[in-house]
Amino acid sequence: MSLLEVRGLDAHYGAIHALQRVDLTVEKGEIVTLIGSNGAGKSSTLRVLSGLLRPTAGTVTFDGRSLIGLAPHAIVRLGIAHAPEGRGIFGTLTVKENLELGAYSRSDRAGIRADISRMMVRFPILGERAGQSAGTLSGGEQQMLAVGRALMARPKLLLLDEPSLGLAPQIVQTIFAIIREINQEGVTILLVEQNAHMALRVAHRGYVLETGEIKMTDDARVLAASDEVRKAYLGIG
Amino acid sequence: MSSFLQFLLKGIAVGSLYALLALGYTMVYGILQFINFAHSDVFMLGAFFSWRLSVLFKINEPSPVAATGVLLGAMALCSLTGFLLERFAYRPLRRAPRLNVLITAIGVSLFIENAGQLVFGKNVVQFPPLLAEHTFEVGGVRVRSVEVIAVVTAFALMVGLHTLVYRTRMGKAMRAVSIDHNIAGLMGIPVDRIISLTFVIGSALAAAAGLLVGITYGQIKQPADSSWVLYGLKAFVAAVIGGIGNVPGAMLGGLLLGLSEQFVAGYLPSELRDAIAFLLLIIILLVRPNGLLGRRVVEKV
Amino acid sequence: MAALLDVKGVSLSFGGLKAVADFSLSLAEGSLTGLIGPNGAGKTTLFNLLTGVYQPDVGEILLGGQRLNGKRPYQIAAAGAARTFQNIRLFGDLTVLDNVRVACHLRATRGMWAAVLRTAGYRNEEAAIALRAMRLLELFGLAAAAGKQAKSLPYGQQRRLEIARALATEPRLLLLDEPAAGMNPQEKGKLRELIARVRDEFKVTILLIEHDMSLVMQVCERIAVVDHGVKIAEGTPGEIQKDAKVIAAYLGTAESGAAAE
Amino acid sequence: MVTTPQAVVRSLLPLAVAVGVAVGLELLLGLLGFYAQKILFDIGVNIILAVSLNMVNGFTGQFSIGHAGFMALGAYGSIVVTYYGGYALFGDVMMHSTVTGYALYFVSILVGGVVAAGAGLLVGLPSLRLRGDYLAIVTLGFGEIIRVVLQVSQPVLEPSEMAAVPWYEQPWHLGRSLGFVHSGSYNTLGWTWTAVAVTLLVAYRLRESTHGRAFLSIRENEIAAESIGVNTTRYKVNAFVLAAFFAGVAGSLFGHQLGAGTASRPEEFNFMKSFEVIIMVVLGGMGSISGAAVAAVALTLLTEALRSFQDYRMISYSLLLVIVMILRPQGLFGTHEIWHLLARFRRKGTR
Repeated sequence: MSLLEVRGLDAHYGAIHALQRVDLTVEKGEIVTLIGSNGAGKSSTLRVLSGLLRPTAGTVTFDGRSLIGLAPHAIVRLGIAHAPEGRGIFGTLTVKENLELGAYSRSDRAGIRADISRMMVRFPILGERAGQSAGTLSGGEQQMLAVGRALMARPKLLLLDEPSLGLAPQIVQTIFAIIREINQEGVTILLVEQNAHMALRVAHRGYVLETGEIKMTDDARVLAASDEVRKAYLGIG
Repeated sequence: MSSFLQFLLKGIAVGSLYALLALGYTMVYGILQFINFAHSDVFMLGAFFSWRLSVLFKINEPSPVAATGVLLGAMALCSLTGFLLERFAYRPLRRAPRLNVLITAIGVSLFIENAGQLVFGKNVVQFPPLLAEHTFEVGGVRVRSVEVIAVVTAFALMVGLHTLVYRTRMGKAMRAVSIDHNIAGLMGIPVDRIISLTFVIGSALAAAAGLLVGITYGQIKQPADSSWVLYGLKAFVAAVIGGIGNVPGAMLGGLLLGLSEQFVAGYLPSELRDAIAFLLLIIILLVRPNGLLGRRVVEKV
Repeated sequence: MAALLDVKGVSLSFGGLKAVADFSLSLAEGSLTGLIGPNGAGKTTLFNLLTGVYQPDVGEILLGGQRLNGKRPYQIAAAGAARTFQNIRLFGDLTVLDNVRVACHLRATRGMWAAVLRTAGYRNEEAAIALRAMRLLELFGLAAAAGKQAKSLPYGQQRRLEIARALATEPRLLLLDEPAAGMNPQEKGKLRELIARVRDEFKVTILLIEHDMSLVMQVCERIAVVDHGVKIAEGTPGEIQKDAKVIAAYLGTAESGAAAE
Repeated sequence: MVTTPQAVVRSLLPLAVAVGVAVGLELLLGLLGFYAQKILFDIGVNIILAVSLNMVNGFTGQFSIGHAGFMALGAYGSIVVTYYGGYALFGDVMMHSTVTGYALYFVSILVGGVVAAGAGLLVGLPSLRLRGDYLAIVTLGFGEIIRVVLQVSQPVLEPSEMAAVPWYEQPWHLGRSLGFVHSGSYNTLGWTWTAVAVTLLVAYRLRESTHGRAFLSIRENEIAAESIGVNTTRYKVNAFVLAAFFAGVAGSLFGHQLGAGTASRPEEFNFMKSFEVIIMVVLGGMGSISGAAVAAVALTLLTEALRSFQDYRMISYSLLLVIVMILRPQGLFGTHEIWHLLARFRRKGTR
């Protein structure tokens, strides 16, 4: 059985049909990426998975349990963490408080403390800035914090929405290296990216979304080589 | 000089009650961005519950133990009221336009006032003497013991709230919810439960304010008397002056308002006292739209 | 040709973050220019600067020689710049027709008294407004939906209505913020034709933010590329496609850029 | 909607009907009892209040919850004209049922409106910087300030005292918290309902015009409104000024009603009065002129019908308000006019 199974998902924003009969699966241990242009429904898919958007039809099964109708906090408890688009850092709280909030669903104090220390080793900048309010971090640092904070929940599945957004190329490289690392440590990842090229390089499989529908799905290398994808999403020409 | 000191002390006494009430407004506004108009009614209920509890347990003589008991009882009842209020009136409107929420709050407020009128009657109620009344003379200034106790109680509760919000896991969750409901949910924070909790805590503080007002003035006016709403509105103004959503701001605003009222009433026609809050509000909002301790919020386009 | 829009060394910071840095751009009258760059590069911020939602920290913005610095959005609209929004901002409860009619307000001259007294001049003007609004709706294929509430339209039509509304202000400069977002290939094809047609029929200068590369490359004469608030390249579509800096900005590394060519 | 001759006729309809009703009422005046007159009078004043408040809350989507303050200014402003102005004109403070007397009354209504409109400008100005609830609390506060200031005014001058007080100080003698108990009962149903007709007509024509659409665009999306050239600041202030003017007119009528002796007390204009008007606007539907008017009629009648159940009246009102907000958040008529809904209903019927 797949870790995540989505069948026939539909979602609306008012009159706007954001998702139409979306099917997708994520196997344990994979990195799966959703690519597509702005407004194609990538973020909406993640929002449904983490309970922020109520679907109008379809089923979502995670680890054998249905997620439909669950509140976001209940979904976190089941093992899905979502690092949202725009990072969603609590700017007026300190870096350390942000990390602590990431572990809100856990009650093992010692484990949380150990994980915070681990995050500060993995992301040294977060250790240096632990007592500062998170709003003073740069874009790249905030992204590190967003990823670190999501990992604090010890998720089975990590949803990452546009981790490269607005970041300089070197930092994007770093972020993607971290994504691969996290995956090798056993966290399954569903990655939404506008930077299709990077996403397809790091992912095992990919889905191409267009106007709320899945247009294509395949092995990431196959997608990266496909003419259609190269033309539409791999940039230029 | 002695009258100056008198106004100062009285201002602190009244101001700390405003501050206690302002905390409830500021917490709800911080989390849901709306004026909980019914907060002044929870405050009113706090006074009436205290009175009824005293009558029920036949407390006719001053007793600190009994007073504490009444306080806790009133806090529990008001907390329940606040919880029900949020659950059944406000939660269905979580995604509704803000004007709707505001109007619902006004509706709930009118409902509680008029229902309270039926339950508690329409007469001024003599408040039982829960605490012994002493008057001290300090440097030509009269100080009432109940006022001192009111100020001390109010400050103790405020310090408690401050600790809760800034030192505990729950407080961290409350602050996270007030920044962004969705993101807070993604952290695994049960947002609805935190919102309920905010109402419960704010209502408990309002109950305390209600009891303290009863003790201080010795009598309480009928539930639908406009003075209750006015008191509440002024407390909200205090919260805005201090910077909405900001706990120390609410305390600062409350004290500032209490002091200005006492000085205005002392040196100018006393009827003007009720106008000063709003005058202060308009001036502060025009000069510092986010209040004294508030932060600037950039609007996203 | 004289420049219609002249952006001279504009910068804007939010807190410590430089959203737009020393940005310059000059648009010839009647030109159709694309503004591209990765998400978060500062393109929409630039639109907000051009339309007075934000004010630049330094630099100068000129429209037809008129300085726009310090002007409020409605004044800039009056000066001749109209825009659409990335996250559609229609008047949802109003009808489709009213969404366009309200934008005709800008060029209306009759006052409130005339409206209350329903003078002949006012009635003529209202009739002219209604006529013009209907024409715009016809051009955009929305005439059949004129009486519907704007919020009830599907995505693609909402985007088109926003463009129609912007045009109703009779702009000289039209700023389109991701007009193709959320459209399917057929709708995008139609949009491409529509943009070209709007430019020719209304004689407007167009600046277009768009992520769909094929659309940008086909419809634009010139393209400016922004990354981290800085303009990293400007030129014809052909030149841009070969620019190493652009490829790096989009693809992370130059080496992988070659693979995508 | 294209302006056709039919449209003009239709837009004239409310005025024609209402003036007809006004004249009819005037003629029937002798036949009606005091009580019936009072109810018709209250209905008229409430319609003006609700329709005018709707210009701010319904058209532009701003929160004004201090409408009673403007009404108070209108009432006091106009009474000052008929009382002190009347003394200057006639040498006594009696009511003069003459052409000059009624001309004076007409002027006083306008003065009441203008005084309130001036205050509307003052309140409208903060709306440039304040949004939503903050604006609401400022409007409410402003209303309260007006009430408190009226309470600290000087006692009304008796004719014998007039000479001792210079004319420019006289308007400050407003009767403290007792109220201005000496106003003449100039107002009649004819005056009231003509004012109702004018209010409805102005509201309707304005909303259907390019200016009205500018108002509505602010309610719908302020940033988009600015982007298409609507000076949102100016229009918000305009809405406040207009709404205040008509509230002032309503106050002028109210201040000169039959047996007005006890009416114009500062306490009459507290925030409860403002809330009553809001309830009408909200129940009728934000932005719906006919909705606000119908709600004003219904609630005024209901208030009378439930007068002997006073205790339960406010309870049921407030419950009604909460239930409507939860179940039908757009109000009974939403942004539609009654005839739109009727037309839709008819279409459904024939299908």
